[in-house]
Amino acid sequence: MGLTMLYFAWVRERVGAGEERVDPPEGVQTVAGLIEWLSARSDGHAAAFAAPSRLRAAIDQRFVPLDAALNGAREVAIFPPVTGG
Amino acid sequence: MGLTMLYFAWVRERVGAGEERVDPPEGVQTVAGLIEWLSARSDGHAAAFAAPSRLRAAIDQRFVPLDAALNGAREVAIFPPVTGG
Amino acid sequence: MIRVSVDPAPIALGVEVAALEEGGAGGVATFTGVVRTDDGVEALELEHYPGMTEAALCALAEAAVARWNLLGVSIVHRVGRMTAGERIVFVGTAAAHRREALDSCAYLIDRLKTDAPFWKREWLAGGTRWVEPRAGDEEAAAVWS
Amino acid sequence: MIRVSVDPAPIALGVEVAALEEGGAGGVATFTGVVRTDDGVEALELEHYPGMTEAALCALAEAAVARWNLLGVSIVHRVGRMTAGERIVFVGTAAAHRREALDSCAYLIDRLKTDAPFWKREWLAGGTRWVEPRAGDEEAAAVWS
Repeated sequence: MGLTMLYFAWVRERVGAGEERVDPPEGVQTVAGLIEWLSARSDGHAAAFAAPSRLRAAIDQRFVPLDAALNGAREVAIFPPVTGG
Repeated sequence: MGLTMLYFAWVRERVGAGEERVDPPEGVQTVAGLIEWLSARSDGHAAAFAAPSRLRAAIDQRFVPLDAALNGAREVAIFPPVTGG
Repeated sequence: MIRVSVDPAPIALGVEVAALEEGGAGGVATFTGVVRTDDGVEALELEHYPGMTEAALCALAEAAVARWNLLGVSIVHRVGRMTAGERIVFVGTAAAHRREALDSCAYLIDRLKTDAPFWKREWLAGGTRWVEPRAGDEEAAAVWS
Repeated sequence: MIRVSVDPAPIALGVEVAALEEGGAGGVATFTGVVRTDDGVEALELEHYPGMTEAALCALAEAAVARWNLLGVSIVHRVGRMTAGERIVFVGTAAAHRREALDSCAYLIDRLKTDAPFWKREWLAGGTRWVEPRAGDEEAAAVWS
């Protein structure tokens, strides 16, 4: 059972894609764990996720803290702090 | 040296005029004194000025309390509390 | 930019907002008062004190400019007779940052209620009545002093 | 009435205000964000999270309706590329009394800054840069919770 990852703003630019399907191993249980695991996928991922304190996340279109559990998540988005309005 | 009196809203309606020239005697030194003196001019004036607590005033186009001194005033307006906006 | 107008013509909101936006501001806040359609009021009549009204609105606009860093202030008040759904008053402010625009806009309408010589008369099916001031208006204006 | 829109087309302010005024309210408060012309920014690009954005704006509008007695709420956010002087965002509220309209309008724009997934990129003469969140935005949003 895989996950849809979405990336926005400079996270998207550094990763080099706005969306990808991933299939993390059992041990990856939180957003923070997912970010760490994703960092190994490419230099772009590593650059995007180098400073977790600058990252924000949403699980299934709801903002969550980085220590939120993934259980049951279908869509996880990683992005910088929002700057709308 | 006379004064121009201006009346607005229900004060104007009760007095029966929006403007009049008056020449109060020396003893009339404040807006409150002026209101008391004007009350004797007609039944309309008396009705308009019966409850001074419901009246507000301006001297030369500036809001003033009823105990404000008239000295040098050229235009005095008497009206109910304002209700704009 | 300070624009103050007391006019029997309908308030052209688009024109006022465009003038505020042209100043290069980051944010524009507005408040528009509209004749309510709910409580049986068929029309509203606004009387004012010509000369003093314009001076009072200019003084209000200048007080806002002195207190906040504003790029534009507009105060437009309609006078005469108007019907339900029509605009009575428009206040708008433009500033680089939203807080200044929002706060100064609230200030202008709160103070206008107590500081400018306007009187409202309602036309109802049974006749007319002069509107009494609302108890909260004095307190709302006092918050800013 | 709740209207929420996320659209690459320019924001039609007149249409939005008219919809708010039609509700029979006594007061309509609005805030419009405009691309500033001052600091060398030639254009602004707004990226967002389709689906989540609309849901976040609807949730925000519903929170305002739950908190104040409102007759109408509009939130319109532009996305894509826009140039200096163009509108980025419009929030507007309609209520019987001005305080509810003013407070809920300020609430909506303060919370929108932190609660909706938009990202701004500035286009300058020398290139582009992603906008960093302003330090005060978190505190401004927290005031309302």
